[in-house]
Amino acid sequence: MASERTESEGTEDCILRMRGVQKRYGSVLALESTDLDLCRGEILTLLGPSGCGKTTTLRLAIGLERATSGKIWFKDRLVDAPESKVYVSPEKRDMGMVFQSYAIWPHMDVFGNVAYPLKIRHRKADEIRQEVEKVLDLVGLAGFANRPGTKLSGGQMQRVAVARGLVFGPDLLLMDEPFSNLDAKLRDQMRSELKLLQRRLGISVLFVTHDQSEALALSDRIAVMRAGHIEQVGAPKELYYHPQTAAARDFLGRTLLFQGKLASRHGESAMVELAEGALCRVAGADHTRGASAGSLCVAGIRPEHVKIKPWLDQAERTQDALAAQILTLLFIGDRYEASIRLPSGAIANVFLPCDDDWQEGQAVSLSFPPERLQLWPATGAAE
Amino acid sequence: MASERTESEGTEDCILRMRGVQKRYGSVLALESTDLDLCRGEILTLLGPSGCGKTTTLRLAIGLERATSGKIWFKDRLVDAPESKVYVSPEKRDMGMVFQSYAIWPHMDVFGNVAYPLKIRHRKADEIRQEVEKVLDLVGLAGFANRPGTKLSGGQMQRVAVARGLVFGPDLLLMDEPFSNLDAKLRDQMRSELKLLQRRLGISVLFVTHDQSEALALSDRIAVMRAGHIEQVGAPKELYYHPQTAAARDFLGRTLLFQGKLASRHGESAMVELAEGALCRVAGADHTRGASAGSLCVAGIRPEHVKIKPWLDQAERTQDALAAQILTLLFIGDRYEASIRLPSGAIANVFLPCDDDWQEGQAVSLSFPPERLQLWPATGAAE
Amino acid sequence: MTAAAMPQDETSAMGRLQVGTFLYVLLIAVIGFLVIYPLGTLVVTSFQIGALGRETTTGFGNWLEAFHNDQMASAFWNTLSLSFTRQFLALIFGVGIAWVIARTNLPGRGWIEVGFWIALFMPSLPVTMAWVLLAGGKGGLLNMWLHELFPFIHGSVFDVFSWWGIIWVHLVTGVLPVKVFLLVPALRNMDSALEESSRACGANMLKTLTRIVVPIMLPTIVMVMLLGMIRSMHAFEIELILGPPANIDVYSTLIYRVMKQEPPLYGIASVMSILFVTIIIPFVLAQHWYGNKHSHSTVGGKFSLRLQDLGGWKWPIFWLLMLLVLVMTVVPLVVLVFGSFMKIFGMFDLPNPWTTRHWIAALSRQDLKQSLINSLSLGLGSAAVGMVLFSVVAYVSVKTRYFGRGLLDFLTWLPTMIPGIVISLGFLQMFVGTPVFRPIYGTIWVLIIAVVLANVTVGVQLVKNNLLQLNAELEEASWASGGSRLYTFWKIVIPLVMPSVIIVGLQTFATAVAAVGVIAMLGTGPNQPLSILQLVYLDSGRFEPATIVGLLILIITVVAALVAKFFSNRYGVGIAKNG
Amino acid sequence: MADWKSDWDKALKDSEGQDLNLIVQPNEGYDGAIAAFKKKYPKIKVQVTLINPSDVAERLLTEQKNGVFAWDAWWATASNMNSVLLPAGGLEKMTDYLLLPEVTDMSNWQNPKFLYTSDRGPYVFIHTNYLQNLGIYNSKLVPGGTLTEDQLLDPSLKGKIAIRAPSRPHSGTMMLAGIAKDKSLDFVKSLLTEQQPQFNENDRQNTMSVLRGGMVVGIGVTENVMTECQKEGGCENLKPLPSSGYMHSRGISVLKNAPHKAAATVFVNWLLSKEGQETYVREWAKFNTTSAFSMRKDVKPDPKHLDSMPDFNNLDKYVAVSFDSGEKAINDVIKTYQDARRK
Ligand SMILES: Nc1ncnc2c1ncn2[C@@H]1O[C@H](COP(=O)(O)OP(=O)(O)OP(=O)(O)O)[C@@H](O)[C@H]1O
Ligand SMILES: Nc1ncnc2c1ncn2[C@@H]1O[C@H](COP(=O)(O)OP(=O)(O)OP(=O)(O)O)[C@@H](O)[C@H]1O
Ligand SMILES: [Mg+2]
Ligand SMILES: [Mg+2]
Repeated sequence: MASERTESEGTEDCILRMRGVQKRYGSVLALESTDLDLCRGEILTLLGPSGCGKTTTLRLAIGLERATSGKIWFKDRLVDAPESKVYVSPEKRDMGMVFQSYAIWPHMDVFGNVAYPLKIRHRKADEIRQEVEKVLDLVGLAGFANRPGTKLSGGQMQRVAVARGLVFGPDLLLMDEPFSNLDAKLRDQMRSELKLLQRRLGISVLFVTHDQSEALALSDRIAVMRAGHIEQVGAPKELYYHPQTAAARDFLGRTLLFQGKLASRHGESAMVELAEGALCRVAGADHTRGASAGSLCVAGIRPEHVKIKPWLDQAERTQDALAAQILTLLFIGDRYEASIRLPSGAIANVFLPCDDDWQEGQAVSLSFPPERLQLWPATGAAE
Repeated sequence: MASERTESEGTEDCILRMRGVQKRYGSVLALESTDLDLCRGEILTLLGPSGCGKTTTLRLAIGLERATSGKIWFKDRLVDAPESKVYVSPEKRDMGMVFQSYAIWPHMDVFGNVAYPLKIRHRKADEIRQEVEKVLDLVGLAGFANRPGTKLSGGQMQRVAVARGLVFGPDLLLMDEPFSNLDAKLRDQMRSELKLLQRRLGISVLFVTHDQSEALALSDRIAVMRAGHIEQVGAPKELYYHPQTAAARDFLGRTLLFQGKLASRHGESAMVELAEGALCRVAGADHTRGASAGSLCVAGIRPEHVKIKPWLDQAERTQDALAAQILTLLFIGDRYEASIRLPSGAIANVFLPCDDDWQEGQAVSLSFPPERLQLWPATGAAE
Repeated sequence: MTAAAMPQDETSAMGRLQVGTFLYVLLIAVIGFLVIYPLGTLVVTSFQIGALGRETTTGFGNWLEAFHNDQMASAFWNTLSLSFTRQFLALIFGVGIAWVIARTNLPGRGWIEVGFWIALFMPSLPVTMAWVLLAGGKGGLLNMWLHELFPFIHGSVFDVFSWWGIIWVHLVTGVLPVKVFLLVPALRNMDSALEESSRACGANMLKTLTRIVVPIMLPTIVMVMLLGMIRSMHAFEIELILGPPANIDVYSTLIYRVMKQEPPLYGIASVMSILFVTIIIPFVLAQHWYGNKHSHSTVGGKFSLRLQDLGGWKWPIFWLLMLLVLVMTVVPLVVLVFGSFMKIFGMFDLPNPWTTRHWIAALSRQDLKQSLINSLSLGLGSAAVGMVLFSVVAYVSVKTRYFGRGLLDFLTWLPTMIPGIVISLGFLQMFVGTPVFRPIYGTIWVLIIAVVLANVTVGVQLVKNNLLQLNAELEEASWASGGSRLYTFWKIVIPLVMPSVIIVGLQTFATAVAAVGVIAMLGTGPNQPLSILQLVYLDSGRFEPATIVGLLILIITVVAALVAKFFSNRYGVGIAKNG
Repeated sequence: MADWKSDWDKALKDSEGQDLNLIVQPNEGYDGAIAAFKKKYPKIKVQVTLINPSDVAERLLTEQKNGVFAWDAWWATASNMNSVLLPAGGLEKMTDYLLLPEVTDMSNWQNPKFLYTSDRGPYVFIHTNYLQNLGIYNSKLVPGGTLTEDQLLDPSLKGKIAIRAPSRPHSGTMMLAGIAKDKSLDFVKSLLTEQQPQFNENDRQNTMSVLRGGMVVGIGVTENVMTECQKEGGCENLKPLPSSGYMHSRGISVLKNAPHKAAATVFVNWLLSKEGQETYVREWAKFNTTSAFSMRKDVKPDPKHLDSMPDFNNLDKYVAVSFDSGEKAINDVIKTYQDARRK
């Protein structure tokens, strides 16, 4: 939806803008020079491995940390720029934040915690009660209003934190893994409520999650982070199907990688001789920057695009299919996660639908739709 | 695998046994009379909505809470029985526990935190260093040994907590949502490490998670909890395909529910007239306790079992298929999550593979394999 | 886009910064003045040679004299050994008792805590005399009873006129109770998960205490220990009574004697005090350095509070502590109350030793009511001013990033380092020597300021350590919700540290109503409190009504303690609500 | 002389509405006397501040050094007035304040040589010189039932004497100064060393060690205890120490730059008048066992207090602790004690 704006220099519908922002904790460089734009009304998700700097980015955005260098604008107002000694404190920024560690105030009950942002804004007592009840209802904590903040289960605490973030409808809401301790049902529900709320109030959300499907389902755009910098920003599909870097590719969804050699090129597509023994046509994106025929390369494909069929007959064997064997079948609900052994002995994980009767030890054939195969340089680590 | 043992009175290979255990916090009944058996070498997962008493169960098992009533045995030794004033304190039970709230000690560095259980057990310094390094490596925190416990990101703290639980190889390991703040990759990795470790050392694990696929993938058995009691215990597949109660069914995976009327019965199968307008044969489990023809009922099916095809032709329409329309398509990585509108206007969520080109607004037909349809009493809430 | 094109917030940010900085500079200037001035007068006095009232000259005579005083060495050694021993004992038991009260399911822990508070507030001179009556050599009642019961036992089994006797009386009258008093609120502010995870790792309760709880709490414990050390080294009232028979002199009694000599040798007292300060300063700096490095937040956003189950130890510990509280409070109290109904305290040999006339005399004094009102105003005023000031200073020194806030922290240690009898002189010089204070000189406000300053160390340090226990995220969440610094301070920080603030308020109240030295130096007619009546009686050799006034003061303090308890149950992380 | 009346009237008039800031030693006896003064001069607002002489001395000096002159008069035992305030020039000449002829007429007073404490000037007016003997012994524990002053050095009393440690001027020190005057300083030295006495700091405690603790002699005990006890029918074997004790003095002074001179004038004149002294004697007798009498010849002493009345014509034979001579005697004792302890 807004994927083209990734590199654009702040247009007027950009609510948060970071330029060259860097953050250092003592000797730890938590965030390398980072650029980020968040548009009005958008949900942007930061996705990345643990410790990559997601929380740090959020804390910088709201002003709980001061950047080591760089500039941050909020609503076209410079809010943090160490070089020119500008810094606007968090309470002046009028954002909301849900903390990864909840930050429930232990001396207040649930109501007090949630009502707090409203009280600061001098809302009327009546209104506060109504609003709080509404939002507690929304997070499934109706009836918990008078429970002390410390006498809750983990998930309940997290919901209090979420309720507190949602209750006052800030222009920009920062949410740091807000649903990590909730069950799938509740999480789905809250996710859609969040989306509704966001649509209705037109607020922007900077969201952090480690859950890919959550990120993909919720976000207008996703920023994939790694080791303190942003690898790629884009709409979910764009990121999923057109990762620019190996890190982005590997982090979002799985990819089966096959070592091989570029046999030949024919216009947009190329023929790759896989080390596993098949010759495949690759018609997807080429990330090798036009490696020449004969050079080593890697062919990658999303597991769900691999066509897997029971190995019925030797005769059926085609040049572009691989023979493989199911090692283990792991039931994960609506499908199986299967480990299969490739001819070379390498192991790959794929999903199999539950409809068919799969057996451990069964022989299968894998074939790869050419347009789903992508070409990567050989340095990419094999899965 | 061990599903038959659910109700059995402690056999010798049962490491933890709870009978009629109840826990009350003041006026809050956190756990109703609960029976639970955990076998040696088994991974049993507690799965349930937030606040249902999972953590409480774990705390009772290790002795951080004392039961209000009931009996708990660990390794055939009575460890908690308020009625007969028996109580064995946590340190004497020699279990390990990973806390939902991490509980990292702020005055120690990562090494100190992880080494603590070993130091308590008077291991040699050399051995401790080795063991800690090994386990830190395993959780991806090699190189963090000297970082203070509090100067870590959320996920890193969680990994320290996991490492501390794993390091001393207790007979029974209690893990309370240990991976909730980790990204999918790390989580997969740790999950399989845990399984390996558990197989190698033969330890038992009582696991809490809110993540269904994690529960299904990891567990030997799953106990579905709701509002302070255990709804059903069983092997993953058993639970998924043969839920005994509506709660178990609804919590584990999704189910599409269709209101209808029992038209007739033919041996094991029944014909149901769906309110949506189709007449389906239901050959799956019957949870109505043999409701008679003519009574109201609900037909349920897992979304992944619904056969969805583009609606090509009016002529194709069969009696057992429903016409529907795709409202929204949500890309969640390896597939779409689609909201579809049924003839009655009701909305259902199903998954669609990414291979095909689906469009929002597209008309589709849904058909239901009879053996996948299950019959539920009419009181079951519609999705 | 360039920065120049953006509207900048610089001016307002700078403006706010300056207001804050101004207030900060003001605060540090005021505190600095208030604590350094008295110290400065000491330095000046230390160079004034000659007896008070006579011609004085300037020189090093006092310094030479002080160093030539050969009682110093033994007094110093006594001071050190006595202080270390009782602090060591008090710390071991104090930490244990505080932990049991704060974090376990000990029955009646709330009341036991109040018991320790009361023990702390018992009037020290009468209680010491009560112990003399009970265990003062052969004539001690305990020894006599023991002899009656077991005729073969002769002599004094219990003797407070001894090295251990001094330690014992110190322990029960203040040193041990004060540890419990100060440590309990800090110990309450700890996430139970920290203990629980230790026990889950296989550590028993004792190991958990020594390896988790104590190390985490160490900055507070070190602070309390240092404070205790300083107090111990200053203590002289008990040594003054119990020391001479056993021939034990301590440093502070030396200071006391030169102060009370006629004419007093303030120069030498000043030298001795300055020596004392210079010895203490490195420890204070070390403590400061250690505290900064090792403070840990123990109250976070996932705080949980669960009491540790003492199991079978529950009742034995309960009875043990009850016994201790009994020995600390009820036993001396009974002796005192009985004593106050005796014609002559401790004279059981009279034909009819009992009388109510001391009570009648004390209670029918005309100035009793006014003194009572004065005591209350002084106590409440000091407590109120103290609570506000201590909280603000502690907050500034912990939670802001101003340059030199470490200095502020250090400054608050100074008043404690100077022995109380000496510093009231410094206060006097400050109040009369500074024109700003002239208008309030002679009013109750000078007394309030003096009492507050006398408590500034314990007040600021306790609140500070409590603040350090709060994880930054609690405040951050408030800022993120739009709460200003002040609002956050008021709604989040203060309620969380309130139990400590109340404790220091109570401490300030108690010292205010019991104060004598400061009152003598700064009090004037209309605002003289009850404690001065006690002095009146003592100086006319009438110990019995003096005891009665002491008991009246105790009653006021106990009422204040109960009120404090009532309120502190309402604040903080809320363990009290747990049962 | 003739115009004392107009000065007095003027003082009376000026004093109306004035605060009289009075420093008084914390002792119950003063209370009633001042109440009587208030009753007589209701227009003067009397602010009484109770402070020990030794505490207030330094305070007064400090205030005066800084230009704070808050006090009018000081009524207390006089040693601090004499040894601290007087040499520092902190007092006004009493002679400037004394107006009433009945006061200024020296013939109304016993032994005028002992009315002012110092040769340095008429600054501290003593209205009562009284004897203190704050020493007791237990006659039961003395062979023969009586003790003489010489017997204090008897080896049988070794370790049986309780002395309030004479490290500073208080009853114990003054008693020893008296003994020194009776005998010699060396006698005291022996008493402090060879007799290995038990030193106590607190007078009450010192007393109790004789009453309950088995000590034979107590030097520096609480004033009223022995008489109280005997009044109640106990302590029959307690006897006063055979020593002339010492002479203490209670007096009045006016502080430098007294802010309410008129009120101060009225007060000192009233206090030293016959009426004032009678009031003092009456009130003092209510709470104390010594010194309820006056140097005024026309004031009757309280009959129960005659024991403590000195021989007015022969005051030189006592250690007069508030006077220049006494100060020296006391310092000698303290020095002796400190020297002894150093060994
Ligand atoms: N200290 C307490 N006092 C009162 N009630 C409590 C306390 N701790 C937990 N509860 C309540 O007990 C119930 C069970 O709590 P528990 O922590 O076991 O839930 P849980 O299943 O672990 O939930 P979650 O997935 O959210 O962590 C909850 O409703 C909770 O509110
Ligand atoms: N106070 C601190 N001092 C030093 N290093 C820190 C501190 N806080 C965080 N870090 C480090 O900074 C890096 C980024 O931390 P951050 O909290 O932003 O990670 P994150 O992406 O939120 O991770 P997670 O998913 O685990 O929460 C991490 O490597 C972390 O160890
Ligand atoms: Mg984070
Ligand atoms: Mg939980």
